[in-house]
Amino acid sequence: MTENAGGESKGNTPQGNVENLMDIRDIPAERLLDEVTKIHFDEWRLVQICATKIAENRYEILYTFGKGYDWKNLRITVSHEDKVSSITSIYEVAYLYENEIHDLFGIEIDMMNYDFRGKLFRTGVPHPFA
Amino acid sequence: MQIIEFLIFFPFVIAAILYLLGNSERVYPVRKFIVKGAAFLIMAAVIYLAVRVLRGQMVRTYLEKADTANDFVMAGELFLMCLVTFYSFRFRKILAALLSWIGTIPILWLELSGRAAEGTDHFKFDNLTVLMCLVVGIVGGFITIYAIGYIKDYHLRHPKFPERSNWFLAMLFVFLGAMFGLLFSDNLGWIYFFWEITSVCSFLLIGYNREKESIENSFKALWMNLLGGDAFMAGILYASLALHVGTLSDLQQVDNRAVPGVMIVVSLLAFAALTKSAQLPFNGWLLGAMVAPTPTSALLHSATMVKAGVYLLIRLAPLMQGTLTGVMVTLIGGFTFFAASLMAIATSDGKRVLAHSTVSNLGLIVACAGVGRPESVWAGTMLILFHAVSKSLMFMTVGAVENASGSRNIEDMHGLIVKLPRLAVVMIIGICGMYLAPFGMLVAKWAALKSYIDSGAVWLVLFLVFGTASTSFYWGKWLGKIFAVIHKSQALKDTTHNGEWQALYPLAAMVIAMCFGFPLISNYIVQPVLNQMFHTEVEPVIGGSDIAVMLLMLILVATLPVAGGIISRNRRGITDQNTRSYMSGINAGDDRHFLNAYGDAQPLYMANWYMIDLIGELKIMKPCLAIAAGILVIMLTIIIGGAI
Amino acid sequence: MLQSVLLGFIFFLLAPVCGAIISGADRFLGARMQRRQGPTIVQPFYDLYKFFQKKAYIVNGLQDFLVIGHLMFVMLSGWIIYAGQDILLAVFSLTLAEMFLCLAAFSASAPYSNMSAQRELLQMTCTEPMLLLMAIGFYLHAGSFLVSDMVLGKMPAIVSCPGMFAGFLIILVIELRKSPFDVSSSHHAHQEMVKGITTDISGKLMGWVELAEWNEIFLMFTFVGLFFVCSNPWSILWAILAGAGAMFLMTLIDNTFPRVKWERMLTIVWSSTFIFAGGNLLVLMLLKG
Amino acid sequence: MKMSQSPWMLHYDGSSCNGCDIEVLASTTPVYDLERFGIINTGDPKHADIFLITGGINYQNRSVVQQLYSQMPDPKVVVAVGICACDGGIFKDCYNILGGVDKVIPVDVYVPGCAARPESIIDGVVRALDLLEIKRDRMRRGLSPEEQGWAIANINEGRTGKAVRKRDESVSGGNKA
Amino acid sequence: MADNSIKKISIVPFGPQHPVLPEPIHLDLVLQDEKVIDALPSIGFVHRGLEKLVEKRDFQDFVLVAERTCGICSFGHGLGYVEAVEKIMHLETTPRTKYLRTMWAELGRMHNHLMWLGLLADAFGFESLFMETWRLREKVLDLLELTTGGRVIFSVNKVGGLRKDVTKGMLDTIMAGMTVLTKECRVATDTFLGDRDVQSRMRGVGRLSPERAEELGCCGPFLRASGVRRDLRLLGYEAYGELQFEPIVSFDGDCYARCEVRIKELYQSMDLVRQCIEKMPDGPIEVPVKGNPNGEYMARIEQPRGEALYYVKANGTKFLTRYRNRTPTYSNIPGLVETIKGAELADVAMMILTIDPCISCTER
Amino acid sequence: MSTLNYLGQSLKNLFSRPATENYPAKPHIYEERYRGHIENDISRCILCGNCMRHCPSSAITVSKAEYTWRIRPFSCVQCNECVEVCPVKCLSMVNAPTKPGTQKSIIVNRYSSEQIAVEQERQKAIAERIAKAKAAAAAKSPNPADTAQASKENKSCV
Ligand code: NFV
Ligand code: SF4
Ligand code: SF4
Ligand code: SF4
Repeated sequence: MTENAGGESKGNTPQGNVENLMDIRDIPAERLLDEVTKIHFDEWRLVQICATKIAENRYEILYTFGKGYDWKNLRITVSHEDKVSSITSIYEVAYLYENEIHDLFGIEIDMMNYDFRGKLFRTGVPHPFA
Repeated sequence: MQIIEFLIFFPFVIAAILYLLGNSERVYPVRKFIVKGAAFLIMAAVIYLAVRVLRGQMVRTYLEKADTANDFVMAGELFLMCLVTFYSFRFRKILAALLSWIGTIPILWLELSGRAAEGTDHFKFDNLTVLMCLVVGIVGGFITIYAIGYIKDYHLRHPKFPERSNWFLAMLFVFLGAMFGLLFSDNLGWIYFFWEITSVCSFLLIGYNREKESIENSFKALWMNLLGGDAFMAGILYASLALHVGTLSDLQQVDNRAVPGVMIVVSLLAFAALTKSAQLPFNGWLLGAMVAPTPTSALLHSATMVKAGVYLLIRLAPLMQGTLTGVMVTLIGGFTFFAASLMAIATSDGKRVLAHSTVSNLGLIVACAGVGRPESVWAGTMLILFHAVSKSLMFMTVGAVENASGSRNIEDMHGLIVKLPRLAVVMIIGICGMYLAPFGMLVAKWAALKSYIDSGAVWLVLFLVFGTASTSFYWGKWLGKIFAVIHKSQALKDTTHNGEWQALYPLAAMVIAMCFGFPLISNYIVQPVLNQMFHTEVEPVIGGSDIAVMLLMLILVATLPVAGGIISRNRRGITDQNTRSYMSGINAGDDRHFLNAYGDAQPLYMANWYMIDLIGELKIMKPCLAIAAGILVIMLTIIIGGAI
Repeated sequence: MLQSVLLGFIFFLLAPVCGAIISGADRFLGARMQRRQGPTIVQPFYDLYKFFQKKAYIVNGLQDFLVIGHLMFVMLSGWIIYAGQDILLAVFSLTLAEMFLCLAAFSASAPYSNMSAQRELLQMTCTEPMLLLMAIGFYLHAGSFLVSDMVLGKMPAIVSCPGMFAGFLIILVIELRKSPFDVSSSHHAHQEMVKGITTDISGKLMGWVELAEWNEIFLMFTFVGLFFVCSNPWSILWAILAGAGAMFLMTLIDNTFPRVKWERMLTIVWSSTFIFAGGNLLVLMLLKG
Repeated sequence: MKMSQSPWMLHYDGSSCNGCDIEVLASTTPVYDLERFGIINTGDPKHADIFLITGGINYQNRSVVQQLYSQMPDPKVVVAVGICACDGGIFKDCYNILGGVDKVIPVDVYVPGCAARPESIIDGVVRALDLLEIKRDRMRRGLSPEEQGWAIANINEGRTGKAVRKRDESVSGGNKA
Repeated sequence: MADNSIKKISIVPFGPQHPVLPEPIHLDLVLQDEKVIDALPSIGFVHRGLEKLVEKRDFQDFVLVAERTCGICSFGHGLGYVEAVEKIMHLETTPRTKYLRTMWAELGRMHNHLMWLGLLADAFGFESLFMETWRLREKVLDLLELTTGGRVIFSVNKVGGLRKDVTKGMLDTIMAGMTVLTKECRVATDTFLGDRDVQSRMRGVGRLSPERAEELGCCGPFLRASGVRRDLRLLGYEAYGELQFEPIVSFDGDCYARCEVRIKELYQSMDLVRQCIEKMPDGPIEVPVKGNPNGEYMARIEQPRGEALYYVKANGTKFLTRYRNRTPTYSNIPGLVETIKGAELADVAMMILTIDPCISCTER
Repeated sequence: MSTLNYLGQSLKNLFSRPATENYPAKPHIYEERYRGHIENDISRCILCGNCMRHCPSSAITVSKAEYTWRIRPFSCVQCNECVEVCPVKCLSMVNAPTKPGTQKSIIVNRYSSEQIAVEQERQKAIAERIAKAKAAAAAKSPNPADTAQASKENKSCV
């Protein structure tokens, strides 16, 4: 996992020269489920999911996994047009994070086990982070 | 006394007519007319009888020689046996047939061999008879009236059942006739005959739907009742052969200290009575009987038939006082009272709750009879009266609610006071009559408690106090369901027939009237019963100041609606504004919805407590049956063994 | 007769005052046990006054009527006791009163009112056997259910009914809505039932409930006192002392126990009723022969 | 006797950071002991006279606050505890914060502080007691709520989920503008 | 026709306004009698959206916002944010700063745990115990106020160091305070752990197995009570690497175990505070900060309720791109929902409390 | 395991003095470091607006034109940030909290008339200097950037 391609991550960020202090692996969005399944198979737990807006209609989603005190991250980059597949079938507790991402960023997430249909936070402004 | 013959035969005649009329649409008006007319005639007759007897304060025996009638009775018994045999073979339930043979053949043998002890008169009536007649005649009359409308709706709602309403109504009348026969007979053999008619009647009525479940349950009822009948038969045999006693009144004359064998008879008869009034190991049949259409439940299983058992026990009460039989009966009664009321808590089907409650209340009466002291008999008699009226009212209201709203589940009666206000009020009266303070049952309970203490029965007292507590729980939550006012809910269409109202209103009025009139009832009806039974002037059971206090309570309750009306009129005085109920601050616009986790309006649903895991039927029924059966077997062994 | 009727009216005078003082003292002592300064002892009067100053927001038209019924029957049972009438009827009347309150809660058809009404019913189920047994104990002691016979007896009832007294103290905790048995509604702020059966009762209406509660409190301490009075006039002093002691005990218990769950409450109360009161009953009946 | 000798309080946590919240709770505990003033911390709006709100109003809790307010019987006072409750505080620029409590219900006393000290809360409550008395008098004189200067939040009818959302959005537009 | 036609399920709202909930959280409870057969949480009553404020406040000032995420673990929030930024900027703070931060963090844990104990006592209806623990908590708050100038919001952290130093006298006062507290807490904590009636409420209630707890992503005392030994303080951030302590675990996984863990942590914190004071080095309390951060980092610290993550993504300007805070309660909520199912209504409040929920943290 | 664990404590509490501070009757003494409210020694304030820019809850408004420094105490979260950024340290955090009020008050600190006079004087002088410099610069080379530079320098050295 340390074979983190720094170049890859640079490519995604608009600033270009972000220094990466964490163990992050960028993967294409389609491979997400495969990778997560693999990680789950190795008995890592899900620590968090977090989205960041990096440019207009460009978002990166960071999946953090932990095992003991070790952590590792996966990152995918998506836009509003993409449908991100939910990992709740693998990690059932992901539903809170995914609902949150949907509510705050307006990113469509497919097939969550608990879908709050955008009513988790019920914000006044729809998708404030978008 | 032609009136007695009238009361016994007239219902049979009406039954025959009703049956022959068939049940095409055309005959409905005629049938309605006949049933109503017959019911009112019966009521008039019992009232007439009651007035005459009460004014005369007399005990009359009657009909010394009745050979033709005896033959008739024998033929009847044979017929019943054949009927039972037929049905048992048809539905492959041989147990019932066996029990029937065991019960009938010895009796026939006894009669034919001429060994039957000759009693004096075959008929006898005293104040207790009259009191029971009033119950059977008046409550039964109203129930038949109610039944006409009910059964029509019933078939509308359940088109899958074959319509046999003519047969249904006919059976009700057959039953009434049998009941009168049972009450008036003094001859044990005759009592047995009528006893068996009621058993078979109830069997037929329970199986009315001819569904799998109802057939099962009807046979359950049949075999339990026949088992009781067999015990009855054994009692008659022993009485005739060993004691040469053939009538109930002769049996009562026997000194139980001098002739210990009499206790065997009493115990056997008591056993029969326990089955008939569905005491604990035998409560199953009454619960199963709830599949029958409501009038059946009301008539057979609350107001009258089950009362036959306690009636017999009350007759035997003086004999049981202070004996082991008495102990057995009180134990079973007390335990039933407690256990059945627990099970009622864990039940939500309205009729089933009523069934449990019936069993439980009968337990109380049985215990009263078992104690056998004047106060306890007083209490038992009062309980029979109040229970019959209130409970049949309850049954009929539940039936009407079921017809109007499609469910008799208590949970669905949420907000009944808004949905079906008239029925709700009647139901409230019925429930209050069943257990709340100033109403009749409580008065009787007061006396029962007193007599239990005086008799020194610690267990009984404990059963009573704990049972009373659980009783208030299940009635209380039912009452609560009715009272729940749901914001903006609409009244349902009240489909209750006029005929049904004609039964409901008078009965409701009777509950109230009896509450106010209980001192009078006590003085003029019940007190004489005691005097006759114990052959002394029994002191008034309930004292003057107590009556005053009870009446005061009643008056308070009665003035409450008035006070409430005044308050509501001057609403500004007390209350100012309607607001929403408290739902943690997320009512969604009204009192019926809240915003749920998904942010949608979620209908609120409030269910009652049932404590299924603690006291559900599945949980405690079996242990209770085992305990009760254990008590019965052990006590019977001791009693019979001891006497022999 | 007239005399006893008039005697009964003493209750109407005493109950509100004493009931309020008792609950005020309880609040004061309770606060001190929590190391707080706490309100003054007359605080309940302020509360009641406050309630009557407020508007009442009702959720339906049945509530006020049911609440008034509650008050009336609590007062009636007090009257019955003080008029020297039948104690069993007083207990029945109290049950009826409680039922009215439950119905008031049920009628709101709101989640917390409803749930606590169920719990209240359960509490009634818990207390009723003991109340009845207490009446029975008095009956066995005095030979009659009449309170007047009892207070004129030679010996105070505590002599023959110590078990009843112990059992009664346990249900007293329930009746006064004290921890550990305050499952249906509590005087403490934080309870899963919000404010229990009174959740949907507000303003003036709540004032009536409060008044009824004082009556009830006083009635309960009257029961405590009844165990101690006899024909000796000094026994009244003992009764008052016993009442004060019981009150202190209740406050102390309130502050030393967590709330129990209903199942445990039911088992504790029923079994203690069964053991204390039932045992006492057995002994009394054996003694009587 | 004054009705302000027995003010019962209802505490609701709006969008606070908990700081003021626990301070409100702390003021009922031994060191500060609000019960000295006859105050009971009740959880039931229907028994409450003083509505203590901590934290600002956001789009989800605003109907809750309004509803609780409308369920409190008159006379009643509202005390906004903490800067957040006064005007949104440090969060007032957040997208989901409408502002202080006075955006949705009339506030009678503002208690400043981040977090508001228990002493300040006591001051604020004592201040509110006088207002309670005044309001009672006004109510007695039969002034309508409008004349008394209170806007009764009329939120009782017709607000199922969707309706709430719609109305909130329209209001939010107005507020932000 | 045995009772199968029964409808015995109530659906009731629990919260947002509810006396046992100090904070608004909402649960749809599906009850049978009083047994919870299903529960669905909803959050958002406290959602403010403060993460987005990073785009408007400069990264130095934002620590003031970050610590106002929550008034209970406010110190930790400040600390976490500051750590992340410092890491991105390659700042190494002074030793004294580290020790002071550690001390305050532990004091914060103490006040949190005492507060929690009180609320727990209240949830099972033991009011006097609530009063007692909160009385003790006031003493911790006094120490915090003395040193930082705030009772719940401390505002002492800043990127690169601290805003305030602590005098020798203050340290002595804290030391003395610890002694008093260690003594005075005994009665209360003994009641929690030893009283039979209290135990009857907590033992066996809300069991969670270690495997399940891991699976549900639980953390902090909630997790440790299920027997998983994970305490992020072992990572040795700030001064923790130099202090002696052993994470506290308990194995039953029920409410009692959670209570036990927290009580032991309370005493552990007292000990850690003492150690900090004893080892407190002298020296400056801040290092100069130059330029703006650029990079991303996810700091993680052990908050009173468990592991908290602070993800900061900076872009070289004084406004950050993204600040995200995943709080322990957030990841404990699935565990809570799991334990509530099958509990009794009377336990729900207690169960909610045993995860020590902090909704302001959760919803930010 | 034991019962009645807390009995002793309850009784002990009953007979010991309550822990309650009798607050309004007995005034509270605030810790020295306690962050109560902000006060401005307006005579030293130079109305630079630094505090306004850094205030996280926008409680301060500084208006050079009106010679006022306003604070809304009901918006101030007492974070002490303004005190730290003030270049002349004229702000101070006072350890008594603001009293609750029925209105959200605003405290306005305005220059005294002498101060205003002095300030106006200085402004005028500066303006003159700038005008002069501008004229000079315009005479030399018309470079707007320089002018801006100059004016900025002027400002900061005031
Ligand atoms: N501990 C803690 Fe927090 C954080 N981070 C969490 O849920 O309290 Ni408000
Ligand atoms: S005012 Fe401060 S302490 Fe109070 S809730 Fe708001 S941010 Fe928290
Ligand atoms: S920072 Fe200081 S000098 Fe500048 S305006 Fe603010 S108070 Fe005045
Ligand atoms: S203390 Fe903080 S909030 Fe208050 S004025 Fe200063 S910078 Fe603004």
